[in-house]
Amino acid sequence: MTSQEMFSLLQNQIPQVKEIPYPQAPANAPAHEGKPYRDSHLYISCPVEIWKNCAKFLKEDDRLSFDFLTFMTAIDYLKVPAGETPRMDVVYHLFSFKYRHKCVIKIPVVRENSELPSCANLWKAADWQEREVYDMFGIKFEGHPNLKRILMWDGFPGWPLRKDYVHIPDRYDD
Amino acid sequence: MTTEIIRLPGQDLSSEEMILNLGPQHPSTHGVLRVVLRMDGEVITGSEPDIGYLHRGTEKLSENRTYPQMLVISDRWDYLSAMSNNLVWCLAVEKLMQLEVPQRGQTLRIIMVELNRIASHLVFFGTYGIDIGAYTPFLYAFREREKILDLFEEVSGARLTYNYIRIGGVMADLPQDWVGKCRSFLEWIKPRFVEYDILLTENPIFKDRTVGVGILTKEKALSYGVTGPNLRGSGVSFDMRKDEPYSGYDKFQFEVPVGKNGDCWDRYWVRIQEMKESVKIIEQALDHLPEGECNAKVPRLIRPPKGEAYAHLEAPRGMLGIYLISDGTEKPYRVHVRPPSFINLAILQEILVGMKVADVIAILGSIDIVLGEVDR
Amino acid sequence: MILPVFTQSQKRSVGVLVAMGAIGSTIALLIGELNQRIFQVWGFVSEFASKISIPSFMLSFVSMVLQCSVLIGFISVSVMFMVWWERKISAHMQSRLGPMYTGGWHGWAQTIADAIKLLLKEDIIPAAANPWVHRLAPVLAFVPCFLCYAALPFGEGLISADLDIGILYIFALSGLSVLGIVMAGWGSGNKYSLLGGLRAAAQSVSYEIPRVLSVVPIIMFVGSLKLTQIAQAQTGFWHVGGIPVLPRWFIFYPVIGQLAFIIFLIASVAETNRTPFDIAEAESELVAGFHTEYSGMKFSFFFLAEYAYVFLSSGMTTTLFLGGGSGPLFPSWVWFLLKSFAVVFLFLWFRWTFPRLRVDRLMEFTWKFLIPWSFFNILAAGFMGLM
Amino acid sequence: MILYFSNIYNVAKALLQGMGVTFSWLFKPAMTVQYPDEKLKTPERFRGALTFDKESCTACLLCIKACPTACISLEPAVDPTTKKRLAKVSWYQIDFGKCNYCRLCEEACPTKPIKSVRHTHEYEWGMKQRSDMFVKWIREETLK
Repeated sequence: MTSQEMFSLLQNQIPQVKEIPYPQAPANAPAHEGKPYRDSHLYISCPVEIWKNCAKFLKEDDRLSFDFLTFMTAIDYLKVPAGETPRMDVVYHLFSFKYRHKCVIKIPVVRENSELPSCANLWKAADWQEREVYDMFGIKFEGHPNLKRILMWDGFPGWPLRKDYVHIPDRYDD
Repeated sequence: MTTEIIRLPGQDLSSEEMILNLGPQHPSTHGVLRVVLRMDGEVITGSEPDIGYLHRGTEKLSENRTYPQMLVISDRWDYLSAMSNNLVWCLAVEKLMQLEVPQRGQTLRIIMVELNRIASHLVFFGTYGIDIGAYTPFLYAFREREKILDLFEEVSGARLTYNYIRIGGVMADLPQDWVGKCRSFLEWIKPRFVEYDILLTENPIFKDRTVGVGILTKEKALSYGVTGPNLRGSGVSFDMRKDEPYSGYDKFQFEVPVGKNGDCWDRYWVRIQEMKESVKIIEQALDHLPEGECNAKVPRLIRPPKGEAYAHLEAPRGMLGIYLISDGTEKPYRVHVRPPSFINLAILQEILVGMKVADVIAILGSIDIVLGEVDR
Repeated sequence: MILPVFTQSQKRSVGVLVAMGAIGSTIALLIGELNQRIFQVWGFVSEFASKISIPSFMLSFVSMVLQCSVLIGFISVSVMFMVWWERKISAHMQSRLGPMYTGGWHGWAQTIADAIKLLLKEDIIPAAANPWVHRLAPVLAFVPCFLCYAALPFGEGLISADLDIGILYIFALSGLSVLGIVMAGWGSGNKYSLLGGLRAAAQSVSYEIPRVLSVVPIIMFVGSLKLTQIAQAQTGFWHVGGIPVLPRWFIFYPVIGQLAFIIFLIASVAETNRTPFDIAEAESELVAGFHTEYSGMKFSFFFLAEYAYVFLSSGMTTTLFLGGGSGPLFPSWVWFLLKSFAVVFLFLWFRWTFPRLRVDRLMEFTWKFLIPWSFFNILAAGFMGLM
Repeated sequence: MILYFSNIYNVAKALLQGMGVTFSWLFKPAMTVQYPDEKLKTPERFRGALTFDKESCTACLLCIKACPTACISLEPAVDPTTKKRLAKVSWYQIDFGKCNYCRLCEEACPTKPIKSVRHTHEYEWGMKQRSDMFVKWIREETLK
C-alpha cells in the first residue's frame, strides 16, 4: 500500500488527521543548508483529542495493522516562528510486520500540563517508552498502568530534555 | 522431562511474601540493574525492574555537541558493540546530508560491525555461562574476544570505544597485513564454536536449565517491541540486514537463524548461530574487498540541512535506531536513540512471574542487556 | 590442532615438577611405612616415660593431643595445597596461569598469603544478624568435619580411632555440618543467606540418602563397617587364568562397583556443595549464599570446612572403592594420598566444566534417579551374594 | 525403557565430552601475558596519553573546538610590547579526568609534519588525586 492510499484510508475514518508535507528549503536559505531531508514514509499529524481512536484504528484495521511500535519519543519546540505557540510533538514510529509499511504520527501538545491518552494497552512497548517521555518531558499519559519516572529518580526537579531545562548545581557537580 | 510448579489450593498453605532486591549490586545483573522481586518461597509472584543507575543523559548531551563529537559519546551507549553505535549515528547523519559512502568504506564498515557482533555475542556466551554456573566458557569467550579487540586496537587505536566509523566513511584505511591477521583469527575461531557447542549448547545440565524456561511468545514479543536475537528466538525472522539492507548488506550471502519456542535456549542458540553467520560475512567481505577510496568528501564543518531522519540497523542486541532532527546548525536539534536493550528489558516484568530465582538469572542473561544502552 | 610450544619458563616448570617427584618418591621410599616409624618413636617415648614414672593416663592424653594437632595440621596444609592446586588447575584449564608471583615458583605461597589476609581482616557482624548464631555457625560447620577425620585411615594402621562402625560414624557426623550452614543462613539476617541455607538443608538431607545407600553393597560384600577392614579386603589382584589383571579394588567389581562408585561420587560432590551442585552458595544467583555476610576468619572457617570435606570425600572414595593404601613399591600412605588427590582432581575437573543445576532439578535427580538406582544396586549385590 | 537408557547414555557422553574439552586445554600454553614482566607492543595507531609540543603550537583553537568533553584549555601568547596576539601558546592544559582519548584533537591539529597535540603510546598512566589530572604545559618565554 502506498503512503497516499494509507493516508486516504485513514482520512476516511478520522477526517481530522493531516499529512505533514515534505520539508522545503526556505526561499532565501543560505547555500550551505542544502536540500532538506526527510524519510519517505507517511507522516501524519494528529490532534490530541482523536489520538486514542486513531491509534486503535491504526493498530486494529486489517488493511493497516500496525502491530509494531518501533519507538516513540517527543520533541520540544520552544522557539517557533512568529505566529505559532511553542509546542511539543509526541512522535510515534509505527511498523507493520504484515505489510512491512511504516508510518510516523506526530501529536502536537501544549507545553504545560499536557495530557495524552496512553497506548500501552495497544502496544506493550509503549509502557516503558511513555514513562521515559513522561520522565524527560513531563507529558502525562492518561490511562497508563504505572506512570512514574523511569530513568531519573523520584522527586527529580524539572524535565531534563525540555529545551528550557536549567541544571541546578548540586552535590554531584565537582 | 519438564518441571511444573505445583500450586496447592487453599489459603493456609501460602506463606508470607518476601521482597528480594536483586541488584543494583549483584553478580549477575550485568551492571547496575535492580529488579524488585516479590517471592513466595523461591517462586516469583511479581517483579519490577528498576533502571536509571547509569543514566548519563546522552540525548541531552547531544544537543550541545557537534555531529562528529557525538560519535565519541555514541561509543558509550552499548559499550560491547561500539562499532554498531558509530555506524548508526553515521547512517543517520549521512541520510540527512544525503551522502554516499564509497564501496570500500561500506565494506570496511561491515567487517568491523560483524567482528564486533562476534565480540559482543562472545561476551553474551561467556557471561551466560557464568549465570548458569559454568565458569570456564567465560574465560574461553574472553580469550577469543581479546583477539578481536587486538584487531580493533590495530585498526582504530582503542579496544572498547573505537570511534572508527566516521561520517562519510571510516577513520582510516586498514593497516598493513590486517587482512591476514583477520583471516587467521577467523581460522582460529571456527573450531572454537565446536568446543562451545560441547561445553554449553549441548550440555545436558545447560539444556535442563534453559529449555522451556522463560518462554516469550511471538505475539508478546511483537507487542513489546522486542527485536534482535530475542525476537528471532521466538520464531520471527526479522533481521534489518536482510529486511532493510543498509551499508551494502544486500551483497552478502548469509542466513538468519530463527528459533522455535522462544525459550532461553533458543535465544542463546540464535546468538551462537549468528556468530557463525558473521564469520561467513567477514570472509566474503575480505574476499571481495573493493579497491579505492574509503571516505566520501565531507565538508570540514558538518552542517546537515534541516529535516529529520530515522536510521536503524541490526545491532547485536536488536534494532538500534537514531531519530535525528536537524535545524541546519552544526549541532543536532534533537536526538532520540531507540535502544534495543531498553525495549527488550521491558518484557522482564511479565515473563518472570511463576519462575524460580535461578530462572530469573537465566532469563535475565538470555535477554542480553547492556545497561549502558538501557540507561543511555 | 595447535602443537604446544613450550617457553623457557614452562620447560623449567616441567623440570621442577619432575625433580620434585623424584625427590618426593625417594623420601617416601626411605621413610617406608609411616605407622612403623610412629610406633618405633612412640615405643621409645613410652619407655622413657615409664622410666621417669609418668602415669599412663598422662601418656594417653599426650598421645590424644598429638593426634589432634597432627590432624589439624594435615587438614590446614592439605586445604592450603588444594586451594592453590585448584587455582592452578582451573587457570590452566582456562588458558590462564593463575597465581604466579607469591613465593616465587608458580605462586606456591599464594594461599598462605590469603590465609594471613583473612586472619587480619575485620570481623563484621551485621546489625540484622543474630550475633550468637552468626558466630557459632562456622564452628559448627567445621567441627563435625574435623571429627570425621578421626576415623579416616590414611594408610595401613594410620588411623587415630579405628571404630567398628567407622562408615556410620563418618556419615553421621558429616551430616551434622549442614546444621552450621543452616545456622549461617538464618543467623545472618540476609535474604540471600536464608535462601542459601534453606537450599543447603534440602540438598544435604536428600543427597545423604543415596550416599549411604551406595555404600551398602560394599558393606554387604565385606561384612563389616570398619574402614580398615574394607581397605584390607581390597588388597590383592583379580586373576584371570592365573594372571593378575586388575587390582581387587571395589570399583572393578562388574556393574555393581562402577554404579556404586558413580552414585557415591555424585552424592559426595553434592554433599560438599561444589559445582555442579553448589546451589547453596550459587554465586550468580544468591551472591554467595549462606556465607554472604561472613568475612575474615569466620569466612575462612567455612572455606576450610568445604575443602576439608572435599578431601574427606576423596579419602572415603579411596578407602571404599580404590583399595585404600594398597599399591606396589611405595608405602601405603603415599598411595592413599596419591589416590585421594586424584579424586580431588576429579572434583576440580567437574567444577570447572559443568554448569549448575537448578534446585528442583537437583531434588528430582536424587529422588528419581540416584536413590532408585542405589536400591537396584543393593538388590543386585544381594543376588550376587546369593550366587 | 530404551529411551531411558539412551537418554542416560547421551547425557553421560555429552558430559564426558565437555570434560574432554576442558582437559585438552589443561596442557596447552596460556594465552595471558604476565603483565609487569612482559609487555605487549602497542599498535601503530594506539591512542595513549596525550602529549603536547608547546613550541610548534600556533594557538589556533581548533583542538578546543574539536574536543567533545571540553577538556583542553589554552591561552595564546601576547606580545608584551604591542599587546598583539602571537601564533604561539602561552600555556596549554589538558584535563585528563575528562579526556576521552578519542583523537579528535589530533585530527583537528593543523601543524605539520608532527602534530602539536598527539597521542603517545603511553598507557601506564595513573594519578593519585584529581588535581594531578590537570596537566599543564607552559612556554618558558611567558614565564620570563
